Amino acid sequence: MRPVTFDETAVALEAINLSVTLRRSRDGADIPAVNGVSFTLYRGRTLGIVGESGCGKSTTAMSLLRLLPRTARIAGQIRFRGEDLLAASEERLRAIRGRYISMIFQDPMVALDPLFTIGDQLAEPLRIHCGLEGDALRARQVELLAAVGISTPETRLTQYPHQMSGGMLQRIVGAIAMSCNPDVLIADEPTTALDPRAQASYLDLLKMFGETYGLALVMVTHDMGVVARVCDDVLVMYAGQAVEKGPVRQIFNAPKHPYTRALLTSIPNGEVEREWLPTIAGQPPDLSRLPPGCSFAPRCSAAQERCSREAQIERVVGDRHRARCWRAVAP
Amino acid sequence: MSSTYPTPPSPEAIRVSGSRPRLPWFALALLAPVLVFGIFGPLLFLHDPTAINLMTPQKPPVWLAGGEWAYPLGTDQLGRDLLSRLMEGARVSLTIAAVGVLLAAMIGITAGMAAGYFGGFVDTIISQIVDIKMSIPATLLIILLGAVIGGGLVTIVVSVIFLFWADYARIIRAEALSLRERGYVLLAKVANAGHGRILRRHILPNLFGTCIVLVTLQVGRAILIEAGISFIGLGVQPPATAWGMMVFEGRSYLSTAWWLPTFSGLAITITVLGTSLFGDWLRDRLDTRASAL
Amino acid sequence: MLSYFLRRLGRAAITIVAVSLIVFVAVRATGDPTFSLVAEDATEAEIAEVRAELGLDRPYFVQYAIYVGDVISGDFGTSLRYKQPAFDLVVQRLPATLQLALAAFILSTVFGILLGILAALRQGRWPDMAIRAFAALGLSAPSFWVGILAILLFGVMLQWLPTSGRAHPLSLLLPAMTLALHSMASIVRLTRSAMLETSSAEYIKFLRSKGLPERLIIWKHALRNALVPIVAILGLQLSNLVGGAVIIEVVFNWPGVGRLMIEALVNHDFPVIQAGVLLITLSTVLVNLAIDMSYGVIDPRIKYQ
Amino acid sequence: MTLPVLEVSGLAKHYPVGSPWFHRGERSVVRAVDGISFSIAEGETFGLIGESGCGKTTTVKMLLGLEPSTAGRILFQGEEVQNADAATLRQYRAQIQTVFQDPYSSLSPRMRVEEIIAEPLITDGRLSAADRRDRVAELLEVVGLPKEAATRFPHEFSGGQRQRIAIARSLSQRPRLLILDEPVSALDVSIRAQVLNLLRDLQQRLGLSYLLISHDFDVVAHMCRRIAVMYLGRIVETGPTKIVRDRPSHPYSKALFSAVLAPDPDAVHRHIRLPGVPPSPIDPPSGCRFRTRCPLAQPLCAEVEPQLLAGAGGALAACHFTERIDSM
Repeated sequence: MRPVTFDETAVALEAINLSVTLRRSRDGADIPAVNGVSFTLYRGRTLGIVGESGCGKSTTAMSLLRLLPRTARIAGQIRFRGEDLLAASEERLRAIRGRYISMIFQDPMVALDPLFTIGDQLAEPLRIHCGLEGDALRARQVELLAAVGISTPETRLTQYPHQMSGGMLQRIVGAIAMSCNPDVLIADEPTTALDPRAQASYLDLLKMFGETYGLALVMVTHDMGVVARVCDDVLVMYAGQAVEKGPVRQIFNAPKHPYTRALLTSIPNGEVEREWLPTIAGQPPDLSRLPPGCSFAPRCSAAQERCSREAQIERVVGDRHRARCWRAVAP
Repeated sequence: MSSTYPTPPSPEAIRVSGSRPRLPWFALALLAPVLVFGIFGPLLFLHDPTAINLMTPQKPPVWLAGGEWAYPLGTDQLGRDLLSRLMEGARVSLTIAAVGVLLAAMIGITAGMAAGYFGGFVDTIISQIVDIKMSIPATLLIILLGAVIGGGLVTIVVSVIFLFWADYARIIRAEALSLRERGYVLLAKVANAGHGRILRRHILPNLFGTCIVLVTLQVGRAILIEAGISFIGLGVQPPATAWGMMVFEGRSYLSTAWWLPTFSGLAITITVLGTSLFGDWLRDRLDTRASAL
Repeated sequence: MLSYFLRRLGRAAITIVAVSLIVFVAVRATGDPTFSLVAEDATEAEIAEVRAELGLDRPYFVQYAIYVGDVISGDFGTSLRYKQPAFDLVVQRLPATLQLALAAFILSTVFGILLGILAALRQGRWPDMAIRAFAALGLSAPSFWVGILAILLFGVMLQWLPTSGRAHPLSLLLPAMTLALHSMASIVRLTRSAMLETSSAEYIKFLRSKGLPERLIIWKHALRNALVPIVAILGLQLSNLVGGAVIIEVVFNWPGVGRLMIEALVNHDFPVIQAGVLLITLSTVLVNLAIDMSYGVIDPRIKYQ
Repeated sequence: MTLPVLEVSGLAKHYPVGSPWFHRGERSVVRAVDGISFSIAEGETFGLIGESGCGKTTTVKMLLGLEPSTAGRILFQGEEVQNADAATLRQYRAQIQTVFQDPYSSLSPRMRVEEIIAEPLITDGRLSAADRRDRVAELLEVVGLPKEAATRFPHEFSGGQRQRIAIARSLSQRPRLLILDEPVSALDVSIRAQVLNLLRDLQQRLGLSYLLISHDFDVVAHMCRRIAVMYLGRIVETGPTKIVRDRPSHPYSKALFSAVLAPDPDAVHRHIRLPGVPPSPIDPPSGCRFRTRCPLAQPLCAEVEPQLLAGAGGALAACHFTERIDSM
């Protein structure tokens, strides 16, 4: 795989006012899982989408390729290479999936079909999108496995998923996702199921992909450590909304939304025996019964009367830095 | 695995599934007449089901030429009222099915729970017996049994137990095996709970749904077995009657009195269909893993 | 793979031994055969002599060993009715039963899987509804009754197909279809739910994200994975079909072991019954073993267990 | 010096593997835990850290008496509990309780919270039903749940609340020591802080000792003054958290901590990657178990098994070449 030169200000993909409604199977209620989220992906940069479970981060990621359940309804725009993916035909999308935009899922142990060899599953996108066959196909397979750091790739190609460890499988999933040199790679909690050491080296691998091949990387995660390690930009989600977004340093050094601030301070940060951790009171809200005004207001220690009446739209608080809070101000 | 991050069910994990009806109306509609006749049969008889009337043999149902309201579904070769006989058959079939299935359930659930919970040697033995049972054609066992103890009610009930206990054992074993590894069972052991308490308070309550579903689904199959046994002449003996026997007897009059085998077979089909639809509904409602049936 | 094969082989052997034990116990339970062999006014000494000749005075395990020896050499005794060796009677009829059961097995497997896939692909729409209704009925209707209705319709009313015996080449059609119905219905249901379950699996989602055509996802990945649980129950289906054949043979006058055994039952012809039970079980267990072996072809995980 | 609450020495668990029928002679043995020693003082939190498969879970099971050990001693407040009589064992189990990782499978779904919390008291049988009810109400208050929770079922609670219920249950018999097996790794970040604070608060109020087992170094560092690092069934390094983290003496600890993801974008990372794959606990490498992946390995490592000795950093490390640690 050859490094490519690219322009860091080139927009790879743009999501505009993305909203997703899912149907909850328990009671058939409509859940506004994602609510008016916008963001831009740049080549060679990594966007972290962070939040707690149920905040809509995975749904956002899945909706970029329209890989949602059939009952889901998506609104907004996803602009990619001059077209709106939400308006594209299913056939057009298939040509884009795995070729220009590809994905990595959370659990590598179930991401590969247990009945087919690694080689077979790696060959599929290469055949379909790149038209590779025979020796060229094989050479590319070996090259890809080597690129993700798998020793003895020739043997691995003939093996089945159950013969490999989770860390190795996730590398193979990475190789499959990278097989056609995509523009955008969406990684949905790619290291949550891995051991700490496997986690760190996998993140380094993804980071290297982004920088070397001009990939726009989306990293969905709940772990601020992961964000700090690989991301250039962050989008913090709470109850289906992007409460804050901006460059990673600005967000970590001067968070503007009280939720972001609470998230950053409430994690044990490696300081030995710190006495008490600041906490966020209460529980995340039920998405089918969101409070009026700002969704975070009921848990917010700085909430004012106004917060429970109306929600702030995205407020400019810095260069490319936005926050949905009445009290957020530019530095 | 202590290092994985189990995600609790979240809106992101929503799966496509149709909405479930509140009550299985169709299944209940199918079962209602069977249950009413089965329970109140003797009060509703138009005729004594065993009364032979040689003046009225092979009368067709009322909507055909020659039919009359006194015999709504016609009569058999001996002039007995078909409807009354079907009601009587319902009683016999339902009783046998219920008794057989319940006894089989008791044996099977005990065996399955023992195998799944205790594992080891107990499990090896029970699983081996279940395996053997599964690979022997059921009808052959019934024939062998019939040859040894002769026909009759006992044969049917014993056959039902014999055939069904292994199903319970297999499914309950698998379920108990996975329940045994749950955190709460380990914690109960840490809390000094004995096997009795763990089985009673932790395992059994969580098996309950599966058991109910299994019993419901098996009642239908037991009726089919009963019919089959009666059909090969090992079931209840005349003058008592059962649905399978009625199909068998009616078979000889196929060309002259088609209604005889048709209606008795229909009664079996409706009942079995009703119970299995009801069982399917229960299974979806209780969300158990008894899908192996 | 070898250890898997050995384990299966061991299981098959244990099954056969268990059946032989069951039959052996049944033979003893039907009564002392001595009395059917001696004259009614036989003396104690004469009875004892016959018993010794038959080996009935020896310990049970010795009797069982003798019994097994007899069985292996094909000696199941003589039919009380036909005065022929029971073994020969059963072996003559065995091909007819196996033909019927295998025809039904192929019918139910092929159509069961196809219809199950179709229902899963059209989930919630009319083909799904129709197939599910058909499967529910197929599981609820007693096969002998369906057979009788089929005779009534195709034989008596339409007169399209032969309904009795085994003489005509088309004779196999009605009994095989009738016999296949129940097992086909359960394969339909299993295939449908297995297909739906694999379709929501994580690896199918990943395949979609790779941009694979839907037909490749369904016919290559989803189907192959759905086949794993289906193949696992095919052996069970086969033994159900062989059992069901006994009844269907009676309905259609099919000259197989089943009808022979029902006749034997009526005539208390015990040697024929025990020969039938043992030989049919033996053939079922062997075919079952073959099916189990094919399991490793579908699921590579088996090889490494 | 006061007696430690728990003292473990030379604890080991070996499982035979493979079918007894197909193997002749010696059967292979999985050395899941192979001779570990540590002690926990009154009111202390001791951390056990390692990757999956290092033997953490087996250690927990042995300490809880769910698995018999193959060798070694477990002393609870100075008293031997291995092979103890039933009464001693019961008493021991009342004093050592546990909280598991998964709050979804650790509460019986068809039991009311009341019975879940009171189960250890029910099997113990010393309290009357009324006293048990009072105790449950008291415990609910201690963990910050409303009294009404008692009559509800687990599925009515969120993950964090369930973990509070699990903690309340573990406290029901006033234990001395809690074994916390990944107590927060299944919880969301904001809930995690609440539970960690609760645990710390309980420790101070009730004078509890904790054994905290986790693969999350930040959580361990936050809670523990002393830790032990496990690799393939053995403790490779142990000592004060600060020292083990800042100046690890064992190459494995060093590699492990280099992988910690600090939530700070300006942190300098130098992730030390280890060659090869983790060896199987069936037939572990001779000598030092870590040598097959160790950048410092020498021929000596294959021959002599290193013992826990004072290492370069100041903690106890099982390494022959601990003075070369800085060359990594």
